[in-house]
Amino acid sequence: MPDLHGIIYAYHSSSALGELVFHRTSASLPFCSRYRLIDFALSSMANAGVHDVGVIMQRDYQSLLDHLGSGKDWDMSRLTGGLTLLPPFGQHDSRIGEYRGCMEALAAERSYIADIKQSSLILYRGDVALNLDLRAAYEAHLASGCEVTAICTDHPFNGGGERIRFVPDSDKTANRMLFPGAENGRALCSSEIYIIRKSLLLELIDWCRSNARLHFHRDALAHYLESGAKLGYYIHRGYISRICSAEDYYRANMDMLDYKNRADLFPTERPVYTRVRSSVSTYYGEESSAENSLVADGCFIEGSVENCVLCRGVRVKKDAVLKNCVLMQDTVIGEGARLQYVVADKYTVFSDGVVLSGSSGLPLIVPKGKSV
Amino acid sequence: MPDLHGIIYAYHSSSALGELVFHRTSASLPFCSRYRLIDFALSSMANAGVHDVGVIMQRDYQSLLDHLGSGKDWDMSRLTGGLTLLPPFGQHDSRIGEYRGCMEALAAERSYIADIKQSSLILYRGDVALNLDLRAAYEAHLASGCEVTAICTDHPFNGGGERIRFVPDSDKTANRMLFPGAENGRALCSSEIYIIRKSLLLELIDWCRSNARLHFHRDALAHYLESGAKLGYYIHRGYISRICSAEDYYRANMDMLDYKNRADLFPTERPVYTRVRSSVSTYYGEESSAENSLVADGCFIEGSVENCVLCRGVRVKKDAVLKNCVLMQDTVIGEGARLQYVVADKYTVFSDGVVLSGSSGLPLIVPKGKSV
Amino acid sequence: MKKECIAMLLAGGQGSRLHALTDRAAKPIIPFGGKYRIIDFPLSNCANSGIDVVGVLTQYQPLRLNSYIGSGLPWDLDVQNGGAYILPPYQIAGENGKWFSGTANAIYQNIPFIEMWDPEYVVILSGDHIYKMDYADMLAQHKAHAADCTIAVLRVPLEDASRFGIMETDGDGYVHKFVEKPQEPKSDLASMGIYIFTWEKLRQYLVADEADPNSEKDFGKNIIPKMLANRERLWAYPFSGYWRDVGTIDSLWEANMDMLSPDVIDLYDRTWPIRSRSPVRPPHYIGRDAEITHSIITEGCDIRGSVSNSVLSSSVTVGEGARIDYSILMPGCTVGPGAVVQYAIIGEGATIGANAAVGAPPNGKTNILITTCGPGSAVANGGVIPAGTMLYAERRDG
Amino acid sequence: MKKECIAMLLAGGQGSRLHALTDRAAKPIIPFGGKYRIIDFPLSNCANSGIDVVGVLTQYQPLRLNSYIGSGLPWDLDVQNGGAYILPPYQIAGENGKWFSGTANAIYQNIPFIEMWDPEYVVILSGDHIYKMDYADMLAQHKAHAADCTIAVLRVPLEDASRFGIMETDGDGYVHKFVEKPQEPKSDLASMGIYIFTWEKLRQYLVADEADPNSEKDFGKNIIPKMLANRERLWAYPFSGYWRDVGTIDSLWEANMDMLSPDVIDLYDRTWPIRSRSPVRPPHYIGRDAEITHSIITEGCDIRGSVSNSVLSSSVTVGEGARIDYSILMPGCTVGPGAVVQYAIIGEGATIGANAAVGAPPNGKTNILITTCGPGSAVANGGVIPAGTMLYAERRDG
Repeated sequence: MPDLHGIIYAYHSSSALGELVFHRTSASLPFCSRYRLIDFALSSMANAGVHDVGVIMQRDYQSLLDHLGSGKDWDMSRLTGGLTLLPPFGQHDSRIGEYRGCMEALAAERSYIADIKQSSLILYRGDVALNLDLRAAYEAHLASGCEVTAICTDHPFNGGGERIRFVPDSDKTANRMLFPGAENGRALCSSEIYIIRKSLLLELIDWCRSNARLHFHRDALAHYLESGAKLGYYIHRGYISRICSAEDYYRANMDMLDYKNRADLFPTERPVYTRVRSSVSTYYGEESSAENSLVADGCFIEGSVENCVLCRGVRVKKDAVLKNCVLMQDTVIGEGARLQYVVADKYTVFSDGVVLSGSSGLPLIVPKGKSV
Repeated sequence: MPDLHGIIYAYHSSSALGELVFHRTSASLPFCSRYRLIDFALSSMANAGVHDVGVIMQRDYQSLLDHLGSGKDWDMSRLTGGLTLLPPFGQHDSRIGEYRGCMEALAAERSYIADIKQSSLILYRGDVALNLDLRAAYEAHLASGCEVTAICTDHPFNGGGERIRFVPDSDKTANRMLFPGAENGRALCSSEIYIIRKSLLLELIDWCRSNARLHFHRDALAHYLESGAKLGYYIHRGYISRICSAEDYYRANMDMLDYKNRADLFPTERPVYTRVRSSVSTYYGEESSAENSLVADGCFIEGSVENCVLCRGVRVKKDAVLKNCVLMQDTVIGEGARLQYVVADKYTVFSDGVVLSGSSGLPLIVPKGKSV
Repeated sequence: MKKECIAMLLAGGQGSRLHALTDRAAKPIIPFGGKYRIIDFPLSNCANSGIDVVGVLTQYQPLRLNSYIGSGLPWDLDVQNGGAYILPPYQIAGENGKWFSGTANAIYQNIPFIEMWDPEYVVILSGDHIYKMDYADMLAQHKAHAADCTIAVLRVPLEDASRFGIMETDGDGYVHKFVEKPQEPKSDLASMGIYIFTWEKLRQYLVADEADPNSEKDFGKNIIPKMLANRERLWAYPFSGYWRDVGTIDSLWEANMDMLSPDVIDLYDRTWPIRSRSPVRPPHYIGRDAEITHSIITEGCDIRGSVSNSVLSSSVTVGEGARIDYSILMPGCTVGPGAVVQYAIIGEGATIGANAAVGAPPNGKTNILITTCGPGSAVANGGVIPAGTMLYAERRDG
Repeated sequence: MKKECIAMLLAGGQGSRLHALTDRAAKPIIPFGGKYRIIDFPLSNCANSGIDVVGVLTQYQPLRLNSYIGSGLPWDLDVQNGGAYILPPYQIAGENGKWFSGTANAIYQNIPFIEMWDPEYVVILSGDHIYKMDYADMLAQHKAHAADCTIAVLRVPLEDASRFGIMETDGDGYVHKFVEKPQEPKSDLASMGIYIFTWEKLRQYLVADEADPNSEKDFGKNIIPKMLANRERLWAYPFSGYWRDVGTIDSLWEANMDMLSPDVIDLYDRTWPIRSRSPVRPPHYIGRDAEITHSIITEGCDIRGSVSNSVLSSSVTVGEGARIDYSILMPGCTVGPGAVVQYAIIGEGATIGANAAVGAPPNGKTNILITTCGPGSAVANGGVIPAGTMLYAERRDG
């Protein structure tokens, strides 16, 4: 087992997610019909044998708490270690109102980090969908001999605007960091997931604290590289996207309709675990039709569904026609309703005959519990 | 099963507890060697068949989170309902920095309360040690016909200063509330535990919110009684104490050396559950002596112990002499040390030969992890 | 540890009338209705009825049943004081072990388990029935009628009654006669094989029956008739919902088909959830050229062909151009492109090759002949499996 | 589901040499050392060694063992892909069930369980040994020496060697001879009954041994000798820590007394925790006039008398003026005021009346005679139970 302790950032939700994060953090956004975004971070760790994981939270995390429970679904409910929830004010030395940057969030949990028994950490974003082979990444980390290793891609990917990039100086290490707007050229895109030695992280936390610096890349990592140190890298070649806006969210869900993307995110050898909820299978009525869609259990489909992603318990009544929609749990679509490019949050109800249409670039977001 | 939903207040720790609540809330104070105070609230509910419980937290609750886990130890890890942790900022409408009073804390969780399926709630303090027969209290509540029932005692009890009292007007109901300083006379002491109809509680929350009132007794309950309504009462006759200062804490632990108090708090028919941790038995060496003491598992005693309450993993080395002490988990007492009236927090270390003495009225508090 | 009422679930022997389907696994864990296994129904009924001690008696291939039930968590039965317990036969001091020799003997051998809970009432259940029933309501009637034994009964058409154990009741609803498969039924009340006994009374009868060398140690054949003969109070609890015994290939197929009519049995009712243990699988995917009508589809499926009037468990793959009609596909089975599966039951992990043809629709007026491919069996590309065939998997050595 | 290495724990038959103590419960769950039961040691060793699949083979009174192990949670074995599994005998299609007829047969009957995990190595353990061992280290040696079977061995005084199965090794440490209880031992390496096998090899030998009508189906008597005869590579893994077989009353008493010497076996070592399932009980209370020396006391005890050189499990009550010397008191037993218990084992829930006298110290030079009161037994007020007595509980009818 890798000598790694996981930290997942679930404290931040981009405001461009709008009403989707009104009742939850981006890490607990429903994704691909039955998962939450954080499942990818947790499952990557679980599959690599990393069972000691802290989740840093800040606000609107009740749904995340409910989802995580004791961590049992990811085999992280352990007698020693296991999953630790790190909400604000949890510890006496974390009395900070809002984290203004990643280093401040880490500083708030400094005593937690100082107490972990592993010698390195994997710092994982909670709002990114990728199925990382963490064991391979850890081996690359060891092989590079560096104190910090960046998980990168060799291709741009969707979500969250422009990338931090790294310029390799060998096949294992990089020595320059490029910020958005910097010149192009051969450089790897950072997934903003890092393996880092505990001692280095604590140093950087302390340096940032005493210099009033807040950010991981701009401050901590830049400071580290300025000293002449290098970082290792590991290239993740499969699907990846970050969810920082409603458009990102919609697009990433639609990506799942492509077999290749699903195969990348759900490889047999690294299953994705999520909170287990018992439910019934999905029922298709005598006059239903379905095409190019992903459907979770517990739906009841009597109408027509095309290019859609449906979460648990969605009910599509007779003669309703859905195209290019993402419908969260327990959405009800009335008889004869026609929806296109709609993202419906949990428990929304669409009346009989209602007609709604967004566009692929601007999907219509219907907030939780709303009746239309 | 009673039609009740539990709410436990674990958001407040009296400042008179000093360093004892530096790293925890009063609800998670270790008590009687192997319990935490909140175990009494949780177990009273579990034994009455109340399995849906919310715990309101505010700060310093990391140790409480660790203790509660998924609620499994109290049979509150359920597929629907069960234990819900309610830390601050958990929901979008609970963006309040610090709760200035009980009604504000309840208001922060208004949407949680509005969603519960039971028709009444049991509002329980997390800082009180009593083993309530909640089933009997609920029957008294139903029998009184009132919308709110106060759990009272007919005798004064220790901890937390003076009491709110109620003046009965029949053998089931009371119609007057007396505040500390009010005249004496026949009145019952409130344990500050109440059974209340959900609809009434929501009304009172809303009334307090719109009238900028913060407190349960002074504002909400007074408002309710002013309208001419009555409240039911149930008299708890067994042991009870509240832990609002270091002296309260010490005294309540010492109370446990009395068989009658233990029998009241740990009746066979209503066991007290706590987080299960596997450990070894306690070992007494060849030259040890012990008298009138309570000792958890995992201790290693080679010295002498009298009138003490020892938590898990305490080590008392040779020739050490302990009298009237409360020692929390993993305290180490060096050879030949002599301690009297000392309350030692977790992981404290007393060097060989050290001599320390507080008094029964002013026990010496040694904070967590300190070496003396 | 005291419980007012506990349940004992007779998970049964091999269930040999299911042939290949129970060749390697006990009947109660046969997949059913897409998401479920048969035993989910009595287990969920127990949990929903507030019964949190369930003893599961089994002596046939208990390994997978054991793993399936585990701590009882999926049914909310993983409570501190209670839970789901697998009860295999065992040896006691100074005696040789005995296999369960009948339903009554199985309960008799587990008297020590029952007495751990000091119950007043014991519910006896079967592991091969599909139904939703509130045992708490049945218990309330048992108590209200001061019965020694209450038997759940279903009204059946009189012409079918000779296929069932039939209860004859007096005007008040007490049973005065029980006839197994009567030639000329005098009542339309069929026993559902679901009993509540007052434990003290049952205990007496179990002990006496065990000592009777002529007894077959069976509830229906021995215990109930003896109780009637002794004029004990037996109450008939009338049940009117959906109920099916799924002990044969035909009845298993029919009951699965029933699940396609949500008005017959509502599995979407959240007030009485039927829960199951299931692995986490991605959502099912319906391809661009797929056609799905009147079917049940479960997570993990990947459907590129056409599926109608069928029940698909999790992780079933249906290739392009394949056609599935009136069939039951159990977890993890694969149907190759162009294959046609009709009126068939395909067991767990079975493989149907490309362009193969399995089963056939009923031919004119003849009866429906169900074709069965056992768990792990394989049909070659282009293979033809005639209607009514029972295909077993090849055995590994060993 | 693949695991490199899984463990199979032979929980054994009745353990009849423990007489009254195993009259109603299997040996592995005999209370031990205050907080533990015997099986806690191998289970904890597995968890601490990173082995998270443990099959527990049992056919004797499995109910309490089953309840004790449950989901494996107390040992951190309740993982999604793995866990602790109770494996009783069972019936398979078309065959009558067979009871386990020997240690090798028990493993043979559970080949399907083992193959579920597709392991490369299988550790075979006993349910009646007290020790702390890192099986991962043993496995590393097994692999380093390319062994087919590795046997843990303990150096014993040569004069005691004739009481053990003795391994003779060559200069490199490979075993070339195994003699059960040799008259004239040629080696001081005693087998501890702990084996690691390369599974593919073991499987061959199990299948061959099952077919051999003359075999007793036993690891020590059949499998190991056959492997030696065929010149397979058997490695002797030297172990030097504390190890005791507790299959008899005397050895059980002695091993409990060993726990009073923390330098012999350190149970307080947090890097190798021995875990157990235990009910939540209040802390133990030591009364005003109690005297406790050189003893182990567990939660829930209430001690008013004097206790020395003794091991008390949870919830034991010792009345005022009572004296407990060199004794083992199992969970929930009660010693009345003024009673004297010496050199005795008092089973779970047993009651010793006021002023009773149970057992006696060794008389001059004679051997220690341990007195045993079985679980649930009762000694009347003022009763006298002479040294060496084996007292059984009265049996309930039924």
